Amino acid sequence: MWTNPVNPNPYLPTPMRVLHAYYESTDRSLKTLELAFVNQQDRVRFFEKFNPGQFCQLSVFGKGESPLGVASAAWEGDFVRFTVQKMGLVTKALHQLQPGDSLGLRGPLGNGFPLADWKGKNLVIIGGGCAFSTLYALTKHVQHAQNRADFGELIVIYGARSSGLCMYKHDIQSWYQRDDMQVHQAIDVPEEDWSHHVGYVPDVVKQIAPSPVNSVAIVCGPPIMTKFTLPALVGLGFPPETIFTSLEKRMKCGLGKCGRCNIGSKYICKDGPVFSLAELNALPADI
Amino acid sequence: MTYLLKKSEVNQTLRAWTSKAHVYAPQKVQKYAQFLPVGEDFELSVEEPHNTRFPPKALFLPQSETLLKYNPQKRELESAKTPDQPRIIFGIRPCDAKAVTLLDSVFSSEDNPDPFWQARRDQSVLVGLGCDQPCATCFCTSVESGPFDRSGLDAILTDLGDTYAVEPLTERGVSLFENLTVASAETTQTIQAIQEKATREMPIAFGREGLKAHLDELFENEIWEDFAKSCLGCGICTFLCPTCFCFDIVDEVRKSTRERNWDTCMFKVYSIEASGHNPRPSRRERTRQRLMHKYSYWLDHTGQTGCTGCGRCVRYCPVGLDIRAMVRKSVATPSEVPHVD
Amino acid sequence: MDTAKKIVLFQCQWCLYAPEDQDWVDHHLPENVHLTKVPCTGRLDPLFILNAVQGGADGVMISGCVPEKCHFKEGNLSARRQMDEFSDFLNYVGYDEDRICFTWLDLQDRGRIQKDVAEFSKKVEALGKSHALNTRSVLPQGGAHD
Amino acid sequence: MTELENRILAEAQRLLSENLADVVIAFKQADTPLRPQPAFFTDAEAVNDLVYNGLCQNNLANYLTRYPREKKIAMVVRGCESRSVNALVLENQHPRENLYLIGIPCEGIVDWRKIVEAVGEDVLSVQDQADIVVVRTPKGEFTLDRAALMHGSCLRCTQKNPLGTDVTIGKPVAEQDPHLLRERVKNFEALGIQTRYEYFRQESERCIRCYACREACPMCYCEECFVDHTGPRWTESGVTPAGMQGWHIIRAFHQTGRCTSCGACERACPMDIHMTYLTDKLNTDMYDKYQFVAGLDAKTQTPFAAFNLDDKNRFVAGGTSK
Repeated sequence: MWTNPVNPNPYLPTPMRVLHAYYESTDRSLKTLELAFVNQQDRVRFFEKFNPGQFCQLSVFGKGESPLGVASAAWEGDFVRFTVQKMGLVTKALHQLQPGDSLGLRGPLGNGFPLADWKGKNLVIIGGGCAFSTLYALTKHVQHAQNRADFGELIVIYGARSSGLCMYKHDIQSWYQRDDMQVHQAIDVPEEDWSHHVGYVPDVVKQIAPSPVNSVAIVCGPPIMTKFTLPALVGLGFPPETIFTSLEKRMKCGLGKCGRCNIGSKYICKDGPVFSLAELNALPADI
Repeated sequence: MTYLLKKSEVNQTLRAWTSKAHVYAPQKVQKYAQFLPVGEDFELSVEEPHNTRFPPKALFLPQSETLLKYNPQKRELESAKTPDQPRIIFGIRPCDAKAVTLLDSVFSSEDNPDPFWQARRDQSVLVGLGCDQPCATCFCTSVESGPFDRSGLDAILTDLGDTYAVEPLTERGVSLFENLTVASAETTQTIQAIQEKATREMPIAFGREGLKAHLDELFENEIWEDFAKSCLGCGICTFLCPTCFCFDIVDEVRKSTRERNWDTCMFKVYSIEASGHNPRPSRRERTRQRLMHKYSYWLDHTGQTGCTGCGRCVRYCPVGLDIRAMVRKSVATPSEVPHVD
Repeated sequence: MDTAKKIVLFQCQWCLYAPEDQDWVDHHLPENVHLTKVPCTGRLDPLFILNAVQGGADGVMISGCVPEKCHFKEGNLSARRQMDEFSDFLNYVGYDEDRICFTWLDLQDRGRIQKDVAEFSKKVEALGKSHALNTRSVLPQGGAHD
Repeated sequence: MTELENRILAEAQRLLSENLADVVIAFKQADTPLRPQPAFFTDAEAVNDLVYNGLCQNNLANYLTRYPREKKIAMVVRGCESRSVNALVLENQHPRENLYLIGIPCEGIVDWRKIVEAVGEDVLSVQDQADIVVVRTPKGEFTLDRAALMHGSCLRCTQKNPLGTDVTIGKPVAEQDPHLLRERVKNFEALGIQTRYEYFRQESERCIRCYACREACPMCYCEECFVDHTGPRWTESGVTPAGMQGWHIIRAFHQTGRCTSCGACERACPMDIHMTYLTDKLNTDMYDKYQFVAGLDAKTQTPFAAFNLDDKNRFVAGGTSK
């Protein structure tokens, strides 16, 4: 009378194991988890579909699921990286995970960045706070020798509240040595020994004034940063079709069924999370 | 081919079906009707002129349902099982059947079909009961449907007094009724007249032309504030709605299961994010979401209105908010399109 | 032991003065008695009791400090009003109030908790298995309303 | 418009035009004749569709907590609503000086479900007259006995006349025997424990967890309800026996010493669940144990906000209750 589902149950997470877990920020609010697949066929399936900008539902059984953007590029290895900010029930439980611990993953979900459309363009990557994680994945993807030639100039602007909250410090430090990209880091208030920008991201963007010619800008950050950066880019001459951002909303299923992340004609989980400003402008202001 | 089913033989027919399928039919619970399994001892309740109070969408999307279980032996999660027993749903009203077809666009979508929904859908035969006496709260003809809408049905019944006329609409429908007496041509005409009369006599609650575009323009309008003022913010309208499908996924620690429960955009906790930010902080946004989803966003997704005019939200709203009046008031409100000089 | 009736003991962590008594409660309770320590009976929420009952407790025992000996001065007094009413209310709903037992322990009550637990166990044993409100269960196959 | 309605309307207009109130909360005739809608008048010119009759089933005090404390609110209150207002003022939900209560002695609320039961779903208009209710339907006109249509809570009402109002419109009505509430509780208690549980089980089983009872209740104004709390999750989230029973038990218990027996919860319930029998028990107990009746004034603390060394004691030495 009762059978196993004929179709795979899309709510069933794939089993994962924690490879590495380390704090990303000095206040221990951000933790990076690198996860490995327990079953090899799951790994193959994941990387077949994976594209930077996508997200996954990480699940700690008994606590629930939390949507998190992937912070690694496929070429980095057979693992998936996430940076988790401690906020609610699930993220608190994720923070307690140690290497070797198991957890569940559903994904990759969402559309990811439209990399094919961006071929040959200059990329202006603008991030703030922990939302930079998906942009880190994008940057890593672009940096790879096989992909680098697909894109023009690469500018990364990354702001955090303080230097202690800057993520991926060592790696980003090494980007300054690269001659194929520009890096601009900013913190909100001055600190000793800080040699980079000081100020809010929208102001830093205006100051750096990246050229809109043959460029796309990708903005991910807290709502307040996004709110002011988008007009700043428009002011610099970026047409709305060339400005992209990744939206966040409360999500449950990640498959466009539970209805929660609905904004107008779109479901953030299924049709997003990456939208161009032109698309956003056509949606109701329900964010 | 139209068949005749004597009302006096309905119970017996339903009981006979139970040997090959799970049969569900409206039965009395306290003072209202609800779809329940037909057993040895049951009392059919289809005499109310309208649909059951509790919507039959629950037969396909139960209010609470287990998605996953933790298997302590294997120390891993397993999928919950899906039913593979044939089901016959008798006496579903056309509005509710149409709603099921609307929900198919969500749960049977090609990308990621929902296995639980799918299994129940595949197994179910829907025998509809047309409404020859629609109530004052019904408005199916205003939303691309009607009292004898055939969408989603395998057969449709028309009340002829002491008999039902049965019009099978699919193979499955035919197989249920083919042993019955065939109706005469005259009866067939009577049925058609009944159906046309019921459809014709239903007043049109609001015009749909240009409605979506108009609502979209009203997004920031004060009218939502006006609707939300008396709204209690409870979940009656959405839980009783046959097309509302939102759900929440919850880990039940003590039972080692992951479950889904119906959820509603009318609740504050529905959209609140971990950061504390709530994109729909007040009843104004939540009321708007409910109405806009049905009358605008559904059209974006499927080209159809996400409302079948079943009237439940109208009948049971504790503060007497009527979605038809809300739509009419929206229509009467001029949209303030910013003028570009 | 599996036929023994389940008892949940909510114990104020300050109510036992003798270390031996606390040690007995912490380590030597009969297997059918489940211990939940609370910082004060004032911390007890009706939900705690209800959770125990819904999870199948055939008896609920609450031990606290006597009036004027509360570690937090008056936590036990506000608990008394609430818990008294809550057990009356559960009784009204259908859970026998005899299955809820309150015990107040004082300085000189060394060695009493063992007796109280034993006595209450006997009483619950006599009352038998509780069915009212013992409702925590996995959803039926196919979910609710199916 | 009835004379009573005219007087309420005049008072509402006066309050708004003289700037004595920012908003007048009353009822208006809205979309269905069976349920007048709570209305919020802010403009003296626009107070025209105001209605007041026995079908006004909501407890208007429910809307009080939606306004900031500075707002001057005028409100039409019946006996139970005036008690709810007192209870809310006691809990610091709105300062009394920013409230203006237009009291109306209440003849009891007509339960629209009973009308539907009597005449069917399709109702064109309802006229609430002194002892009868005249219902017009497509099938014809029905004259119903008003007393038979009254909502259960109103049948047991102990406070028909509003308390502590700023103005009272209409003649005071005779109060009923205050023991009606207790009688019901005692009768239920006499049923025996298994019958009581069976009743509760059947009632709660129909719950669909829409929380209309919560949203309709003026005293349920918590920012976060215990059922919405996720860490830890206090009750089962689904429509399971434990979840539904847990909801009804704790919802009622959180009303101890606060419920004014208005019955708005029951009237809002889409599944006809009886729940006032639960709160009636708590109210009866609060009176028996602490001589407390919620909402009689805005000063006396509720029993659970206080305690006494001499309280009834069931923490017994020797470890057995009673």
